[in-house]
Amino acid sequence: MAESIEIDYDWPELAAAVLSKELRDGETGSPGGARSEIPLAAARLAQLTHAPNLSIITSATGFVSNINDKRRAPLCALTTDYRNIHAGAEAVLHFVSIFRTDRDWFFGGGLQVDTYGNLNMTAIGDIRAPTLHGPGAAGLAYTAGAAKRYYIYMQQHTRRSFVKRVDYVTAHGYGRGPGDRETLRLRGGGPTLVISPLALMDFCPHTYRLRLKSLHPGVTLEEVRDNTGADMIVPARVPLTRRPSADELTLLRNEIDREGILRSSGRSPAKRDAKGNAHAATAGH
Amino acid sequence: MAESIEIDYDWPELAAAVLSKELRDGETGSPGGARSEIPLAAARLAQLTHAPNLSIITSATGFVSNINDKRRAPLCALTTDYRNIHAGAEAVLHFVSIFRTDRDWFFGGGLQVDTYGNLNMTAIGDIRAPTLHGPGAAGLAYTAGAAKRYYIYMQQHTRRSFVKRVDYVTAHGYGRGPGDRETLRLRGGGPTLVISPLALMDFCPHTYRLRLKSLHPGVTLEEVRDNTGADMIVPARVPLTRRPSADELTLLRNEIDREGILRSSGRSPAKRDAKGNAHAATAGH
Amino acid sequence: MGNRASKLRSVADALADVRDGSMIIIGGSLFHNKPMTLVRELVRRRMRGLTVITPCQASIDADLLISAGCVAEVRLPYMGFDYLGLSPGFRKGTSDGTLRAWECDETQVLCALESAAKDLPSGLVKTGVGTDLPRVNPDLKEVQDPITGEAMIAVGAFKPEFALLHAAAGDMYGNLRYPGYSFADLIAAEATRRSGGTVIASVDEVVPLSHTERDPHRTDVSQMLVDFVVDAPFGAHPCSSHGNYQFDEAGLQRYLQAAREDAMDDYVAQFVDQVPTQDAYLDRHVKPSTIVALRRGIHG
Amino acid sequence: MGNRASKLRSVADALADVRDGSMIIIGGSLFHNKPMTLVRELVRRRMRGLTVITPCQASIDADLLISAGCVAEVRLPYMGFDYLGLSPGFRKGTSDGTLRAWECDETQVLCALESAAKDLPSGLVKTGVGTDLPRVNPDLKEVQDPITGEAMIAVGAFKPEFALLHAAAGDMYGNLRYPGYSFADLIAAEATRRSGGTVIASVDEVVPLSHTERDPHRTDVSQMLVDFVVDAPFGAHPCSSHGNYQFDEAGLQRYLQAAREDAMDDYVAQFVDQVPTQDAYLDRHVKPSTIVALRRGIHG
Repeated sequence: MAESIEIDYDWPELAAAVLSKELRDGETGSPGGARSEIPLAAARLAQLTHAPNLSIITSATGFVSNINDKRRAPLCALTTDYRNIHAGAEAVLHFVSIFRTDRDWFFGGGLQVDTYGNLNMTAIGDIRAPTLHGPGAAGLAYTAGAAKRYYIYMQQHTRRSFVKRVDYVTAHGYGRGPGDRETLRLRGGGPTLVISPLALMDFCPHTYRLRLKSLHPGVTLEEVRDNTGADMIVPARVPLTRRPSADELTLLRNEIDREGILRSSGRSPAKRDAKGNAHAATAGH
Repeated sequence: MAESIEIDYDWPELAAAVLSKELRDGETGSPGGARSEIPLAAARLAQLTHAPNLSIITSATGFVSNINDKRRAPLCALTTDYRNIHAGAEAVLHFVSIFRTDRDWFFGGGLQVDTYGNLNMTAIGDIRAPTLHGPGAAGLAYTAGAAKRYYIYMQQHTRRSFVKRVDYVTAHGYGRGPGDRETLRLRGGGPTLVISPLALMDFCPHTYRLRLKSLHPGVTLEEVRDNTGADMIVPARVPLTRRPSADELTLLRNEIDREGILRSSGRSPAKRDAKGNAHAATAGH
Repeated sequence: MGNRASKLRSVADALADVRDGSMIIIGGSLFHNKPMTLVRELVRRRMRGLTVITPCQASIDADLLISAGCVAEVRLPYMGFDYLGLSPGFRKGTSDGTLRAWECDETQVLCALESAAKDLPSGLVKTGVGTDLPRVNPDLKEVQDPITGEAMIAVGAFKPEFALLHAAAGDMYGNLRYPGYSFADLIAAEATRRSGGTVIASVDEVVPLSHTERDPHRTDVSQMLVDFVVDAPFGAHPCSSHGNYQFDEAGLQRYLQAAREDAMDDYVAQFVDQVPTQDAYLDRHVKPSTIVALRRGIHG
Repeated sequence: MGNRASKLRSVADALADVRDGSMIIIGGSLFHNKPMTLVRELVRRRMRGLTVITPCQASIDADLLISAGCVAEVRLPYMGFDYLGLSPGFRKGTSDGTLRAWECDETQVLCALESAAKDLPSGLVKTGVGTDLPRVNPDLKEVQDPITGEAMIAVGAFKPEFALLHAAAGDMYGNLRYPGYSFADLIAAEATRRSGGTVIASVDEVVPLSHTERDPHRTDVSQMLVDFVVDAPFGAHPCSSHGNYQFDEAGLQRYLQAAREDAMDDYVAQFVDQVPTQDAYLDRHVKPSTIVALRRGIHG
């Protein structure tokens, strides 16, 4: 179940194009997570196309940026790389101010995501002697509660990463279903989409359960089913995920990601298997 | 009881010299209050003499300064005057950071001070329809609780300003006596000295009551008694307040206050009566 | 590819949504960075029943609004004219009962704004324990610290509907820069925006985006917090634009003089109604030599 | 007239008071602004039982201390090497039970530091409500908001005894400047100083006071918060001094490689014990062409 997929673009490019369309003009958000180059490329692509008034706060630093009408900037594998956050910067927020402004959206991932979009960044197994201690919450617990909406992107799509119930709730998605966020008076609306190397998923508006939305080109329904441990709703008809358009790929490759970071798993080996095994670590916000 | 005093210096100069000696090298503090030029001159005098490592945070702004080895700066009537706070500035604190650092000392005043060093900046009479609504707490309630120690300087010394019990406790001094600060777990040690146009006072270490410490040259004990409504302890022998030395006056007049602000009640008429009637308003920190 | 949208607005358009009874927060402190062009517009419109918050010190900004009958309640830690005297409108309003004063220390206002900026219902302060503040202001609730049990005061978040600020410079997208001190303008903007409110900044000068880009560390308030920018040269007069020009003591004295002479209607007529634009205000009330002197004063 | 006292100290003198079991906070984030010269000194002294706090992300800083056996407990929201992999010492210590992890989100650490900086016993956050964080960390206390009653989490103040920071530039009195981002170094310093602790900053360059005076707005940490300044050129290596030089990926990989090969004793011998000074460290482990490349990398 680990055959490699050969396509004319890499899934990070597909992910960047798909996620870009989710971001609306005038919004403010934070690209974050383990491969922050994906959401950062998505946000910059949005700024250069339909959302010129989008504000980016690069995660974990207070640099507020907009790349329109600025000199070209590199896309870096590390969120907090100086070159990454300096690009298009118009303000530098005091650290405490980072948590004093609304986020319309953010992006995050984790070791595990479950049926109700809860994320685990903390540990696999018993917390007192975990099989694997993850990197920790970072700011994920905060932003999952505070941002108006958020997008989950998972680097691997396996039964170990898409589970019925996370071993440990680092970030509350929809908890155990409808009403949980409201009861706890969490601020934001919860996760909107999940994207993996195999598929795009959303959440059923009635049950709040994970729901298959589209299959990435070249991926079969069986492959997704076999690799998903979560109780995912699979509709009768599942379309294909929209491929990046020629214009999007041109902007991504000529303007946003000239170094080809999106096509090379950051600085790691260039190709990965269907489960996206390339990165070991995941940053939380 | 309002005869004017003729001396070869004005009481603000005397106050600046006396208070200067209270400030120790390496400390951090805020000159504040209604005539902030007095404590600011005191702090700058300290920096130029025995306390070259004293840090000044000019009240209500985050400019941290030390005038040693800097170009000469004016002394301004208004605490927050740009020229005042820019002088010797080495850092500008974010507003929230102003309240996130220790103060070894600060200076404040009020409409009323009472037997136990409580200050009223809020109102005379019933708060619901006050005879006089003062300017308000400013930051006095905070600093009186937080600073390690503080100095009260009163612009007027009358039975209306030195009272048995303030009409309204804006800033808690020693409350109703020993143990009050400890019970409430207030942070700092409370008021150390009170200076007025007539005298210098401290607090009895056992009863925490106001205690006459020295009479300013030219002031009689009767004059102080007649003008004090508080239950002030008067020791058998009351010395004279130390006059500013020639060196201190030289530094004050040639280096710190070349404009003569201390000798002119700010920008108001140059002479005032024994009760210090010159300024109407009092700022709190 | 779209173009970024300018946030430049006329003073009337920028303030169009302010309603009688709105809760507004005014930036600056004392005689500094007061958005007087914006304040005069509220007077011109004869707003009623406003709640006015200032995180630092208030002077002519809130007092003019009070004197013109616009204000029902103030929440401010200091109200006065420092060495120039007490605040005439405030004194009158508090004495005759037409004005509610929400008694507070500046750290309590700060706590209320920080709570709003963090999207939290309240915050805790030590300030006020042992004072009469909680006795006269029931919104300052005496509580115990949840971990140690010690006496504390809980302050509920403020939710300002409008923040009115004045900066020396801003670009058309709303990045604001203050050459002197920005006082609590940032937290005022953060609290207002996170409460769903609108942030309106007047600026002495609209500068190109390249000025902002040159040193983003010196942007005091980011465009993401600012809704509208109003081009208002010397828009803080008679207050200072801190580090840009000094306050005009004579201008402040004219106001205090009018109050003493019970001539506030005349003052409003001359300084507000008869000068509908900032240009008209400047031409009538500020001589070029005054402008020169106020700018020169910065240096010393 | 006295002279101002220099705060410049050798690394050994600056850290002389750190004891086994001390609570220390390390500034910077991930691969940036990590005071590695100071960290190596703690390893050199074979400190034991430290509690290590990082307000942002930890990587080689905390992991080296853990691997060298210096740490009993960590309080940090993220521990890892981002795209380079997981944190080897941390993984090992948490699996075999030799290391306590105080599970948290960065806003909870921030709350604990803000409370300390405000001299308050605790603060409230919404973060963690509905998660397993309070279940596994009893210091995160589930409470109700004192005004609205809604579910909140109270976090007690941290009282760090030492803060270890790295800045690109500082004057001899301790005014620190960061050309890039200063992350949470300011709140770390504020919390430490207000708790009675000691703030120690290494700097790539000691600059004259005139640099500080030229633009006081760009001083990120004021001298009043800093106790000691250590002159440590490239003192963050193999991490970046943000905006001054880039992190050295190969240098980080050497550490991870040593961990993979179970050769941490060798690593400590070569990178710590055998290079007792920063000069010796640089001469042995950083080539001039690497320095050039890391500095050039900033612009590109």
